[in-house]
Amino acid sequence: MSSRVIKSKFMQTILMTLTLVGLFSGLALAQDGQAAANAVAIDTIWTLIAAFLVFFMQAGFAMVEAGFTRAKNAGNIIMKNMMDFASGSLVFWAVGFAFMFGSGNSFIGSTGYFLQDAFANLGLDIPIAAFFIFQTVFAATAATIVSGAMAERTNFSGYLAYSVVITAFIYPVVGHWIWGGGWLAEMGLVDFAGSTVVHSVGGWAALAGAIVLGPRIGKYNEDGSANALPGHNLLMAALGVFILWFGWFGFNPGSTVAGTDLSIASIAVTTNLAAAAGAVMAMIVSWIKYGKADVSMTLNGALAGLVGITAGTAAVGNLSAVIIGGLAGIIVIYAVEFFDKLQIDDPVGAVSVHGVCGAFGTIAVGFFATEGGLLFGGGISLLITQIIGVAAVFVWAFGLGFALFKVIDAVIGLRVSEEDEIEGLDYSEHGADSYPDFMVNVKAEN
Amino acid sequence: MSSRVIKSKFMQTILMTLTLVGLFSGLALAQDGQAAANAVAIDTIWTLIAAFLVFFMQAGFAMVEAGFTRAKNAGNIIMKNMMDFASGSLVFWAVGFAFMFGSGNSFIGSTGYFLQDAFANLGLDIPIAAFFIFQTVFAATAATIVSGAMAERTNFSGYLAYSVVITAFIYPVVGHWIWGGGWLAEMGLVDFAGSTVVHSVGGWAALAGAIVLGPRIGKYNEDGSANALPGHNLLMAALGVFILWFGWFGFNPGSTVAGTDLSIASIAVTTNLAAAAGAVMAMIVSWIKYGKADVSMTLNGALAGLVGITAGTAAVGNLSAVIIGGLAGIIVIYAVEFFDKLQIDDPVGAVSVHGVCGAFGTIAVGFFATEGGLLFGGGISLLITQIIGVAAVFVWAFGLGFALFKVIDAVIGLRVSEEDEIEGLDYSEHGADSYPDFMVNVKAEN
Amino acid sequence: MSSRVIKSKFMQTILMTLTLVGLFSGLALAQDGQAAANAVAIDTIWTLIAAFLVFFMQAGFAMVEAGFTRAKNAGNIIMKNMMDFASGSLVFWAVGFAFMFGSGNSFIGSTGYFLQDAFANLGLDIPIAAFFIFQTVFAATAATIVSGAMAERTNFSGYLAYSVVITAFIYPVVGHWIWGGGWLAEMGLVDFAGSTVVHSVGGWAALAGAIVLGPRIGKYNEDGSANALPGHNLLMAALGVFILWFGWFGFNPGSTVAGTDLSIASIAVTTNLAAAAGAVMAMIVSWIKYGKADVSMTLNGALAGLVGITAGTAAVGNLSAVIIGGLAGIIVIYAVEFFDKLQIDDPVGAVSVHGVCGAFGTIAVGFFATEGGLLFGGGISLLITQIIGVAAVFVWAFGLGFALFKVIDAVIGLRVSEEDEIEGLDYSEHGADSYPDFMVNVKAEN
Amino acid sequence: MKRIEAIIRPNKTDNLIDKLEAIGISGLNITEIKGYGSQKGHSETYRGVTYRIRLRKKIKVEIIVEYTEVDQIVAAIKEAVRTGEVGDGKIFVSDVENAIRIRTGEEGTAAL
Amino acid sequence: MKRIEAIIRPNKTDNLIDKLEAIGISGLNITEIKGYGSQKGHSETYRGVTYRIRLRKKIKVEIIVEYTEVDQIVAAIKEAVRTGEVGDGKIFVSDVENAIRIRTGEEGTAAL
Amino acid sequence: MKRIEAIIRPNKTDNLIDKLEAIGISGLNITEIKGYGSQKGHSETYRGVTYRIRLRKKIKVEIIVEYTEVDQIVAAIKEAVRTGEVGDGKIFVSDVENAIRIRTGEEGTAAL
Ligand SMILES: Nc1ncnc2c1ncn2[C@@H]1O[C@H](COP(=O)(O)OP(=O)(O)O)[C@@H](O)[C@H]1O
Ligand SMILES: Nc1ncnc2c1ncn2[C@@H]1O[C@H](COP(=O)(O)OP(=O)(O)O)[C@@H](O)[C@H]1O
Ligand SMILES: Nc1ncnc2c1ncn2[C@@H]1O[C@H](COP(=O)(O)OP(=O)(O)O)[C@@H](O)[C@H]1O
Repeated sequence: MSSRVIKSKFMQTILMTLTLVGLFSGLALAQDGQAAANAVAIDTIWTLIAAFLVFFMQAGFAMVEAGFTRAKNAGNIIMKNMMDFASGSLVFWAVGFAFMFGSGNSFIGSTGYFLQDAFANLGLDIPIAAFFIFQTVFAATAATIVSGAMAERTNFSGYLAYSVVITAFIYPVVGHWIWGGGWLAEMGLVDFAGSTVVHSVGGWAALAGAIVLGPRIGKYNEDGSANALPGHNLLMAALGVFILWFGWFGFNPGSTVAGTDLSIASIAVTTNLAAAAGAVMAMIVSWIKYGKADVSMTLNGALAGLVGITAGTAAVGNLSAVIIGGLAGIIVIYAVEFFDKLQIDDPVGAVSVHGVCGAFGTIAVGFFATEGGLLFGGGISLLITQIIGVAAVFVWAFGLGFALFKVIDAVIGLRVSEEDEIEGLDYSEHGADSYPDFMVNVKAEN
Repeated sequence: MSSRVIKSKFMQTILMTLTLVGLFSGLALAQDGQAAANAVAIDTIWTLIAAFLVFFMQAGFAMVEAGFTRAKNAGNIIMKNMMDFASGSLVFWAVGFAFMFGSGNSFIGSTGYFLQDAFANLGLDIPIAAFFIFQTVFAATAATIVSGAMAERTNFSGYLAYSVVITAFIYPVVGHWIWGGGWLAEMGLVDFAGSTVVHSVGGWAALAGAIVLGPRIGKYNEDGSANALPGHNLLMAALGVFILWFGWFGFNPGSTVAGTDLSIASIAVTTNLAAAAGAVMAMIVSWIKYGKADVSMTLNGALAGLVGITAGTAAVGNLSAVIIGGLAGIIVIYAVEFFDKLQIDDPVGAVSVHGVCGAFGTIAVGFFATEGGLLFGGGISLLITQIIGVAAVFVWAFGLGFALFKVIDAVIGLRVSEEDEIEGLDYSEHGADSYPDFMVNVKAEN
Repeated sequence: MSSRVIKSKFMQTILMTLTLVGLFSGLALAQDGQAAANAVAIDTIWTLIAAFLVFFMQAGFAMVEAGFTRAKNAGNIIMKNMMDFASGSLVFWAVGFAFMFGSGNSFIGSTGYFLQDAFANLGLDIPIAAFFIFQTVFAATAATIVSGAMAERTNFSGYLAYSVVITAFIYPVVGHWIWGGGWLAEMGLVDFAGSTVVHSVGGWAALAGAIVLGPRIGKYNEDGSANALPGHNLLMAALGVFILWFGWFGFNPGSTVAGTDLSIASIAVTTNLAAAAGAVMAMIVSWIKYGKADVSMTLNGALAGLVGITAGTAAVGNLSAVIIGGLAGIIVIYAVEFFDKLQIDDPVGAVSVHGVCGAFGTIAVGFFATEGGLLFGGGISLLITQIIGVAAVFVWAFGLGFALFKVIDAVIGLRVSEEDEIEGLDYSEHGADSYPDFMVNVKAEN
Repeated sequence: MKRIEAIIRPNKTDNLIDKLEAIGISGLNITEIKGYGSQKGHSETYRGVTYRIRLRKKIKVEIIVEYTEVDQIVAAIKEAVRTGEVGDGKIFVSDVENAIRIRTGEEGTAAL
Repeated sequence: MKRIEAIIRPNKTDNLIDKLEAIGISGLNITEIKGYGSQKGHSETYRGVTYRIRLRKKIKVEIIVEYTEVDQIVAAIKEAVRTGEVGDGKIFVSDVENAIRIRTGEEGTAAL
Repeated sequence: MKRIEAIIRPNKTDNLIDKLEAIGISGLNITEIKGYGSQKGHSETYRGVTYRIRLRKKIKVEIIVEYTEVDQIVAAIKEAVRTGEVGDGKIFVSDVENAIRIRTGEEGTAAL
């Protein structure tokens, strides 16, 4: 056989092989295409369903806040919760999302107003719309947290003004720092689902609001002691907590924005364990402190556990989750008492639950993270980063919130008149009565 | 080298190539099989989860309706909402689904009673059961809308009779026209998730019901002016609206019946923006008109935005969604006042929200659709089709509803006695008291 | 041409072919990898979402139980429902899951405490965490069922003690028997989603609790006749039923723990049809028996249908589902009356709904299963297995429950004092008032 | 001064206030009560147990007036709330010694 | 005519109505009130703040009767509601001048 | 014995009870009522319909006392609840014939 023939045969074979490989690869790519497309679809539906669950948390917040306040203000609370979500959805679409996730510098993003951008910088596989709706409901959560601390005495117009600014600017900027590639992200801060980004921002703004507003009439006595102004419907408050817990399964596991990331399962577990531990510990501590297992504190304890685990939900183990949640459930009780001692009147405990436990949870990551946590041999650097993040966000959210509320107070007026407060905001702000058929105690017993 | 050898080699190579390609294709198909099966699974779980969310809207409707009416009828409202879903599920399984999606003519389907058919005509990849449960909860939505407009005065047996007929026949026929390949589908009507199919059908039947029934005792004065009969629990009404909004994320994005269709994300966004705009505009307009931001109107505004966007949710852009939702939020207020002026008593605003805004939303597609919409250079033909669809459905649903209610009135009696109405339907129809522990105002103040 | 050349060519071709096949297979496997990973992701998100829905049933149980009892105990009911889930989540993590699914004998599992095990014995593709969270919410369901039957008179500490034991031991053991590869699983018992494992276990423990506790003050007269102690909020009870129905779409279809198993669709359909039939039949029977369509019985009827179908939801056809659900809706009414005649006071009907209808549903599988059911020619063996399972679980759950409650009664005290019961558990156990703003009837009319 | 107490059907409250407003009554009080009388209660059913409600919801309207006005007011009440069916209610008249307007300290008739 | 007002424990209401029904009372009214007396209130806790409730829920039963019946009714009340513990309540008796049955216009004893 | 009834603004209830506690009142009753008077009601809007609420929520405080204590108590009430604005309310004084303490059977002043 001549070498030419051999060569020829060889060439032929090579050629054919290459052809086949090419053919194969082409098909394989097509194939790959379907599987890859499926993966994107899985991530998309996961993100959307999580977003829907987080949306539903709005109902939870509304019920908790209404349940923990008096009947004469229930309609106002509905309106605040409905409108901070509604107006928030619009302004976050207009500018907030661009500030948070647009390209920009390490302080703020500046492209993609009205979603007029592909947001290639995010490197997402899922449609930007899916990511956007998920972020919208997160933004609205931060806003609505504030509502609770300012309940029963805030001028409705003033509240609306505030709520637009937090969703348009205060929250997105922090979001950019931590989730949008900003300076805290660069430092390596771990805040997986937003103990700090969402909850502390809301909580510290709430603190500013409660301070600027001052306490409700009748909340504190001249000797500095506090009076109880019991919430009008513990059953609705409990329903709200169940709804929030339910929604948190979108909040935390959904923050992967990927259903193909199987850590969603362990995230769901740490979320649930922390909430459970928070409720149990709050019940135990309240039982010891007050002699009886306190309903409203236990409810707050579950929320505290949830807020506490939110930063580290993907970074800590199950036992750590139990510890973090349990500590949060204890902390929230002392925090509520602490603010009461300072005569900062927060009717639903929003500052304690979201601000304090959000900060605690973020710092706890520095201790408990299986990778980088102090207790797991990761050294102190993560912890320091976490503390810096918590501090920076406190300064930003509290500072800006304080300034904002002062401005609103000066321009629109932040607080209703004493007469309106006594009559109830349902009538004064909305000309309504939320329970016209029921006899409502005209004076809570005491 | 002889040509024979070459030929042989060539043949060999070709053969082998073919073999390999065949082999490859076979494997590829197997491959394709898993990926394709995954795609079907993704579509199935998406459709099911959406169906579950839409199911949950039943709770939303029940809470809105109960919240917007008086305490003495709350148990009756529960029963109506529970039973129209329960009996509706059974009759839609028995005949409704066959009328709607069975093979047939352009007016009605006629195969597949009791789901005894493969429904190959639908060309579905997902199991027919998934599609069926999704359609069941849609059908029940149409039925339950009517309940609100007829609240507080309808004979329970009469309501049951009506509710069976709408789910078995009135709704499925319209469904067949638009979604089942009927004459409006052939004309190219765009009603993605059912502004017309579901909401308008419910709304116009509700209008017929409210007219045949007449207003509640005490609703209108002799001079034609209206009295307020305030709903007994605004907090529950608000909870209902949040639940409905939540469920709408199944209603609209779920209507792709495919999770692999990534437009689900942008549908979720338009849905949310329209609802937000509806709530905001209703609040603003009510504030201007009545001097205070009205709670119940704002709640209705959110629903109006949702109903309005339902037809065009997949066909319009975000800005258009905001405009459609905002306009719906305005329209609903004027519609409520309009029907009050006509002394058509609709306690929860079902006709305004679902009938009027459903029609508006469907027509709006003719203007705003990015493909085919008048404002986007698509000419007038889509608009005309939309208007024809709206008109045809009005004639059908209102006409048939009116006739049906008249027949029920003659045969069973549609309205309870004056004495029973004053006493409340909870007692007269169910021998019950929904709130036995609470003091209920025996006469709303006025 | 020499044979060598031919051989060589042949060899070459074979070699190349093999190479290509190998290459192809490698790529194909990679391919397969993505598709397989997608399948796992689909199963994981399905399982998680189902778990979230089942979690939300906790809210449903709380609302049903609170709604069906008196206002003075609402806070206590919240606490019980919140704490049995919270403490249950912790103990099920610690030991319950290991008892249920760990390797062990046919009576109990004994590996994997604190989830410290791979649970390879389960042969799961999805992360163990996903399976675990799904099982956690199931376990909590069994525990919370008991709460209803013991409402309005149980010492809170005693309840907590019981609730830990059922979630740690009583339930997991039954779970091991039927779902964990235990002796009933080996016998071929069909209990797809837990009519027996979850509902009957809860129901029979509830029966034991109600017996040991004795009836509420004022429930039975000296002549043995029963008094009504009407629930304080039928609207909340109805909301609870809607939430439970919603959650059941996670409970039953989720029990495939696989979204790629397309039977999830038909499971959703049988679940819904059975619930619908249960509600319809309970309404009809109550109408006939009491002269009016009874609200609370109809609500119970829907739940009865759901409990009834849970065992056979994947094994029976649609018509069978309607029949099973309808029968359960009838049975529940007679069961409620039966226990009242025995003076076993079950305020919410938990024993009738979960115990009786759970047993009924399990046995019904023996008749209606399309494979193996008596009515479909499958002979009597499945039926016998089902009956054995029901009986064994009754003996275990009722027996152990009874013993446990007796011990708790002796050690901690199971029942509050008469004075506390009259005053209400909200005050005596928690120092709280759930509705301080509302006038609450100090004595229900009679 | 006299106290006039009218126990009436709840759905007649509006009518009565309209009427009293028309004849220039300066003040009155409304209390929600439950009444037992010849008008029998009704039966309700809850979870299979039927029970009799023997009390009916009623409204008590209380007016303190100069004794000279009693007849006119009693007549007005009768006119406004009478249906002729059992359960229309009663009017009770009794004595009041003094009335004081807290705002001004006025006493007696001037305080009404 | 006399007005008998009994302030009683809520959970004794049924007993009392049974008893009064048994001795043939033709009518009465029930009002929910809150009472302050030697029976002290209790303490509740809400979000870490403990507060004293000094009022107790009570029921006021009011019966207008012929003066001849007062003693029998007072005795019946005492029998029906007495527990011997602080907080059993009081009975007040005062004068009523006239009673009118709205339905028929009957006055005085005939109206009861 | 005398019956003192004070119709007051709800948010003054606490003040009043504090005051009465301070001067050693042994018992009283509180009832929630709705009052019509010179203090006008207000308007609410519901679903586009504006309606006037002409009744205001008020609290009625009722105390049965020895006639010698009336002046002191009336003065205390005035002090505790007066704002000087329309709607402060009224005090009515009337006669009570007898009081009985159910627990002990004591009658008259001893029963208070
Ligand atoms: N003796 C009474 N003392 C006080 N209230 C009474 C008395 N008798 C009747 N009432 C009140 O009057 C209401 C109507 O009385 P009822 O006998 O039912 O009808 P009518 O007034 O038409 O004879 C009762 O529900 C009760 O509130
Ligand atoms: N002086 C009073 N005037 C009006 N009501 C009174 C008076 N004293 C007591 N009461 C009412 O009687 C109820 C019982 O009185 P209390 O002193 O607690 O017990 P007892 O009647 O056993 O002495 C109080 O809660 C209050 O409603
Ligand atoms: N004639 C009356 N009879 C009974 N109650 C009255 C009478 N007039 C006023 N009241 C009660 O007193 C309350 C206050 O009276 P109003 O005229 O508004 O103010 P003021 O007491 O300052 O003059 C009223 O709301 C009503 O409850």
